Amino acid sequence: MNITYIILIPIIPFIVFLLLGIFNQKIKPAVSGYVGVFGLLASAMLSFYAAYQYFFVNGKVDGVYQTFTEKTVWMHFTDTLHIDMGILVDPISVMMLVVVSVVSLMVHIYSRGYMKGDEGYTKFFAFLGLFTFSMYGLVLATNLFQIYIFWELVGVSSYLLIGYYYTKTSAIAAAKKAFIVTRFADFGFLIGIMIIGFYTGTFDFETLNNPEGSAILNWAATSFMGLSVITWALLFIFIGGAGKSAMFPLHIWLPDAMEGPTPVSALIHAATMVVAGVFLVARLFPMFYFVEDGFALNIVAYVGAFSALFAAVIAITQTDIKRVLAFSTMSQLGYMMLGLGVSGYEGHEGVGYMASMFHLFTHAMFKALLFLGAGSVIHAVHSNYLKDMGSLRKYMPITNITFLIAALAIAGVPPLAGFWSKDEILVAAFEHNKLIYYVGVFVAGLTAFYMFRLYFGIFWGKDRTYDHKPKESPLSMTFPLLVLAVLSVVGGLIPFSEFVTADKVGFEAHLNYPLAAIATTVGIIGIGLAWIFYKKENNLSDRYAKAFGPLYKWASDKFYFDEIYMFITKKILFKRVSAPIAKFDRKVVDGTMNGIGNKTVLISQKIKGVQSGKVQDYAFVFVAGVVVIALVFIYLWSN
Amino acid sequence: MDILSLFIIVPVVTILFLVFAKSLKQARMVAMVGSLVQLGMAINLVFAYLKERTVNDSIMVFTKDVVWFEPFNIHYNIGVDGISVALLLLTAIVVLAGVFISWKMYDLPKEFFISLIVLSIGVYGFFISIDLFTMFVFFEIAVIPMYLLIGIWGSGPREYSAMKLTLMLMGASAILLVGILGIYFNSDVDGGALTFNILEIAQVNIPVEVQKLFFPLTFIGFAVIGALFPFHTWSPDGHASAPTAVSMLHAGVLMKLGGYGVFRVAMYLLPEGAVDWSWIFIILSVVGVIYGAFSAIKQTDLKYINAYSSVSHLGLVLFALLMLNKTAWNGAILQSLSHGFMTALFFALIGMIYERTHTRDITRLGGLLKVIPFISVIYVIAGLASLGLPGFSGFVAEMNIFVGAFQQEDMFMRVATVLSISVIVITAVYILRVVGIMLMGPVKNESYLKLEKVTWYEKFGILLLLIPIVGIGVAPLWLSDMILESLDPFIKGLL
Amino acid sequence: MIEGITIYEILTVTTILFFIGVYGFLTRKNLISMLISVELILNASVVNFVVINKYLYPDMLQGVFFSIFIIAVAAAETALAVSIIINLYRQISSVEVKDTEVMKH
Amino acid sequence: MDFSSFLLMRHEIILLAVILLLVVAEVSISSNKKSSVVHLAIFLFGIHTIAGFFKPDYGSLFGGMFHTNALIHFFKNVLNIGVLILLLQSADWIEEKIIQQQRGTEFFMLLFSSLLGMYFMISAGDFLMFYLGLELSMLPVAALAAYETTKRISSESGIKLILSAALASGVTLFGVSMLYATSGSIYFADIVEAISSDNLTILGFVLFFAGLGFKISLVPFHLWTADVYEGAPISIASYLSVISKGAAVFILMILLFTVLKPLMFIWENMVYILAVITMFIGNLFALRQQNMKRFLAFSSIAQAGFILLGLIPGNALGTATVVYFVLIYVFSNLAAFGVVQAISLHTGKEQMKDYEGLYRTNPNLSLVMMLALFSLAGIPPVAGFFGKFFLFTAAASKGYYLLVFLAVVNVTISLYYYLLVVRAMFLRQSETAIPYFKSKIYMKLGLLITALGILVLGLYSPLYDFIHELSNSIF
Repeated sequence: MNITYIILIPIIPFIVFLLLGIFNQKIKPAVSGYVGVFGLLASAMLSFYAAYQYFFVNGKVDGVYQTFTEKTVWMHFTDTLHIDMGILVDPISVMMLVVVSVVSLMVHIYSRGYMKGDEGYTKFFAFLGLFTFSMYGLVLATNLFQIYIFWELVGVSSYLLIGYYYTKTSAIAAAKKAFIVTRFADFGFLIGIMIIGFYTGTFDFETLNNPEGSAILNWAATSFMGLSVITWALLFIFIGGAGKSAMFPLHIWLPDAMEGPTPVSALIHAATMVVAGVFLVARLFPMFYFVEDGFALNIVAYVGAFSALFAAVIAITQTDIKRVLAFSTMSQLGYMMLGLGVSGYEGHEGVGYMASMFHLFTHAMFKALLFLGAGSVIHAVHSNYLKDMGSLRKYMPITNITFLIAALAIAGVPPLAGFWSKDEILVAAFEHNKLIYYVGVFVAGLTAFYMFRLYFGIFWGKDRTYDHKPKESPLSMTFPLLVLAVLSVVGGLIPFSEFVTADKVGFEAHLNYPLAAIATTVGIIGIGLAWIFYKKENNLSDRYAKAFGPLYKWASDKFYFDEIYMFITKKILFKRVSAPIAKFDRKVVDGTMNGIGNKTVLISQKIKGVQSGKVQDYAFVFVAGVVVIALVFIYLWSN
Repeated sequence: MDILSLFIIVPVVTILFLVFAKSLKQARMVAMVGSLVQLGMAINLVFAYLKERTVNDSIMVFTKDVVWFEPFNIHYNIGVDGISVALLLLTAIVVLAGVFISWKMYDLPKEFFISLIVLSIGVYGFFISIDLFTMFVFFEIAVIPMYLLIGIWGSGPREYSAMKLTLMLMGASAILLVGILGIYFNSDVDGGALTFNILEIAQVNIPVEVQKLFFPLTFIGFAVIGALFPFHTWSPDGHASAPTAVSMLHAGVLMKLGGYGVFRVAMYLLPEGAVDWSWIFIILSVVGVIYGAFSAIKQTDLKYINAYSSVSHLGLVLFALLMLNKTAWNGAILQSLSHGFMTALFFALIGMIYERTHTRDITRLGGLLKVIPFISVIYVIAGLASLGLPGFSGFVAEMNIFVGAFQQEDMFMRVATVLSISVIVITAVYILRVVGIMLMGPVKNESYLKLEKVTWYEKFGILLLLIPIVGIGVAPLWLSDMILESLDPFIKGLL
Repeated sequence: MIEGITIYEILTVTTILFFIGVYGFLTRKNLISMLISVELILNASVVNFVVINKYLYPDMLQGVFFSIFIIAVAAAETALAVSIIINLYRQISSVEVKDTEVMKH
Repeated sequence: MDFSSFLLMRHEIILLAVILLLVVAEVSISSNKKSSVVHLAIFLFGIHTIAGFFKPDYGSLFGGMFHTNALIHFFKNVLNIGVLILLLQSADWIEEKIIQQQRGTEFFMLLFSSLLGMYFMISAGDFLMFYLGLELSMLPVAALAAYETTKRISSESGIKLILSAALASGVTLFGVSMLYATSGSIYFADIVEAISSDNLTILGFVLFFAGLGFKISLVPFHLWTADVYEGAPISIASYLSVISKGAAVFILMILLFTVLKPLMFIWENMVYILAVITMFIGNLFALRQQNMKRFLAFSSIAQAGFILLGLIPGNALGTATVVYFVLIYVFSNLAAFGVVQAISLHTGKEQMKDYEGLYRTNPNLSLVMMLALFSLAGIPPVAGFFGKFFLFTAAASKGYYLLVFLAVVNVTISLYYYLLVVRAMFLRQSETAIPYFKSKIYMKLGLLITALGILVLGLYSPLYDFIHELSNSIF
């Protein structure tokens, strides 16, 4: 199958970025908006075409989805190791193409309304272009190093976009935090890559992932501290993934990242970039699965499960609607990781993998929808906080409906998208690991609860009056909401297991009714509780908050993780390490160097008395010198 | 006249013209034309080299060998390989940029440009020499003008910094001299004549104990100018006091002499010594890498930040050289180049900011993105480049270094490698700190609201440096391959 | 040749003479007397030359000639020294050593 | 022996003739245009210098008391060039200060006779000739040191010089007498045969060495140097530091390498130790000197220490490097002293802080000074670097890497104080800077020659090759 044209998909947004970036001052906002949107439209169309071509026309050869690559050497390291640049087309990359295209396009359209009148309008679209380019590059990457390269690039575009309001100190701090935390994770990722490169002699996904390939078969060749080095490598790589996907304990940047404009949060911190970690694990799934009997994969599963729970608990207590969504994102990402973690490889065994990808897909849709909805709300009431909202359904019907749909979807209410994907994940968990399954179910309940707490809090709740009447957002913003809403409804009906599976052979997925029933009921219960607590204005919630007391406090303070990190960086690294070093350098190292010089001058001060000016002293030294030398050379040195 | 000697002659001619320059206008005109010609020659040399390489596979091409001091068998012996070609190009670009940046050098312009060009002569000569003696001569020629440049046109405690810098570097070169003499007098152990010719000495197998004796002298002698911990302290003060163009040339080019010399002389001529001593110097360089980065975090003076980041980056160069394999060495050279461009760019920008705001204290600056967008944006880009973002030269270099270092099996090397990789995080911290405090945030000082926009010559200087950074970062293949093939003989000398 | 006196005794004398000269040079307060001490030193070597010539190598007269030249030169030296001292005396009307310590360190 | 063989003494004869002509001039020129004496002297000496370059023939006279060879001849030319430059530089001073006192001619006569003494010293074939040369070269200088009869410090320096010199020559003689005692001859040729390493010989040698060490001002025989330089007229200071030191080094080298070769195992170590001490002491004292003359005095002591490195190998290589260095040193030091001379002549200022901001007022002088200092410090591409580098090479050729290391440490120290002067001239700016002045033609010429010398001598390698040939020819 000819895949060359796919190269255009990343290239177009990049060109957009260059255009808008370089002629930033020259271009009129209106124009730049259109440039951005149409550029992305083109990419999106290509992606859809590519997806159609791959999945339905000629991607499949005798029942197996093929992997097509095109690449060129970018730089040589050693005779065997080199960085390639190229594109790799297989089910998940194509799937990601679609996801990225859809969400990004919607966000572009949405932003034209949301960012209207902002001074950095053009800059904003430029950055969006840069991000989309990097994201495409990431999903199409053919080898570890290429993915690392674009990994860094999405990181930096996220930095730029979080810090978009660069005069706001909080925004600056958030951007810095996001970049440095992920950078720290990438440090692990890089080491992982190094190890893989050194012990397998390649960075290439195809070679690495081949179950019969040497990389996987000889995993036991070298081991370090009881684990195969390859396992170590995978764990390190997972650290990278965990950083991007805000897995515990590297999640702390995600909530703060909400400082960025809401469309950005929707695109980067909900739908696309944050799933990169999941994508990375999926991309290396064969290695994770086969090497050391999936040791690394179990770690992934537990980390995912814990993060899901952890985030869900915190989400209940947050009052900033974007932060609620942020933690919900984290929790859902945990779900995906969990799904991968409990997955097998062959045929129906691989349901976890499939489900996790499926969930990634659906989640992208409804989470983006949620964020955009939240954006439109914020746009209307100029506040992020629940306390400033309530009974908005009267003023902004479309937002209300779409948000409701999204909420239902994420709560896993059939037949909406979330239901299908989440159910599959739970099935996989149930089959592999009961503990994780229970966690998953519980989280499902929590999700439904906090989501509807949010929904009721915004659109129902106390019947308040606004000093300036909030009104429905313009079409440019509501249109994406509608589109995404539709996708959130129908998204679940896609027979995903036909297309995206671990072994690339589709299988027939069918609903496991008991489990589905359980999950659904749990979801309903969550919604019900939320109804009781928040539908009408009442003090139930506060009472319960008091009842839980410290627990509630911890949760609402995110279990003090920010404080811990702050302590480590500010107190330990800056005060205890950096400052002393800087002082040491000036005082000790430099001091020594200066000391040598000063000492020399001092000596010359001390000895100046020898030059006494008395000719007889001179004579004395002269004679003494003669005598000494004579003695030395007569009695010591002469053989 | 052969293509290489021109690199000495053209600057000399430029100086002769400069002597008769009457005013700033004339002086900078002459200097600009001169350095433009040099840049032209450098670019031409690259293509000439690539062409020559296809037909000529000797280690050095365009060689020219004239007997100088016959009794000592000292020759004026020059030639280039891919490495020197790359570094020559770097030099030419930075010099030209430096001339543009010092467009408004009102105080003694003529003398300023003369010293600047004398410095460049030293650097060019150093990069093209094959003869140890010639190399050493050019080395000192390159160092001494710094005294005047910093002392006369500097700021702050310029006399102190200038003196310190000169003495430390000259002291180092003095140690180096002993090393060179040691090599020279052992260059006849195989029965040949005493010689200073690097290529010939490389063929001689110098006794191991001799190598052990002279490697540290040679290494330290060069490494001090490469800001080896703990001999780096001249660089922060020197940079802080130096005028913009000088900081650019110094950090951008002069400090590269260190790595290059270590590689060409210490490593190539005393391989066993290198293997024997590497552990201690690896420790020092890794310490330098981490240490420089950490001290950069706490600085508030822009130039100090940059100086310490140079210590950290060049620590990586030495570290890579000590890893003794092709990939790492390739990384070292690339790092030298990319750091050259980046740090020159940084100093240029710092100079511009200082010129406008009259302070280099980041705590007193703020929100510059609003008032001088162009400079600020470039600063951000330079910052991203220096924290090793893909798409910029820094990434290419660092990845080569890390991958190369990772080829070393044993635990000690692994630990050192991981430690040095960890610098990518710390670098991010101090770079983003500066960006956050200085460029972003609200405008701290009302008077900054009407700062002079960037001028054409400043733009020119900036772009001159930015283009190669991006160029190497986006398409490193031709450059890294050119260097790689030049590395082969050195590797063979090592194994 | 002097009967009953060996070269050692004479050389001992000259050596003593030499060191007396040195001692005088180091201790005298007066420039003139320092000059005199110098003469002692020179004379010590003069005697040395003569004696060595006579006792050890009597067949040639190198030593003797040498000593004559030394005497001549010594005279010139003294003359010059004295003239300089006089010149100093003109300015500071003193020939004390301690007055010649303006330049030091 | 036929008359023509006296032509071996061509240098000496011509110089003597010059001196006599000056005597004639003194009596014949009327007192109101005595200044023409200066031009005459310079002219005559110029002729003498040029005459020196004609191909001479070599051999020995007076049964070996006097001998000459290519190297000695060349070295005499070096001395001539040095003195010529010196004359050019001090011409203005003589005209303005000395001529009025009707003492111009004597100055030249004394100076030339001192030079004559050096000729004899370096062509000496036996200790007698050597001793005469030594004295003849020293005594007139003492007179010249005290030449500024109106200045107290001038007389003081004269006294210090003459007394120390007397003591030194006394010690030397005593040593010589011992050498005579052990070897039975005062002829170098015979001594080489007879010399043995018994204690008396060593003692004699040490005493003798002290005498020369005094002239070269090696530590610990150096203490007179600074005071004498400071007090004496600048021309004389520079004469002492350049010409007489050079000559002494040369003859010391010849004696060590030929006559005293058998004692090499002794003097090798001795030179080693003295070199180290001398370099360190000289540099450490130079660090804090404020008076330019004292400053240069100590710097010249340190330089003497460096020169000793060239004596270590005791072979043609050493000879070549030493002669080459001395030649370069002549130019460098004369340039420095010349600038000091010029400034002190026009302003009477000799302190380092008076030089602050000099570049902005008198750029050319400052540039010459900077060249000179860089050359003394040994910084390429000026000549001094090559001189020093070769000296180090000579030392290293015998494997004395530690010595070389100590030497380069000293190079760094010395660089510090040389840079102090550069700092004063270039980095500093001051209201009280010496105002611009124009020097006379002689001074200009003198400085120009030295500057060119500093720039060219190093890079122009045939010169060194030539010297190398000469040194090989005599071993």
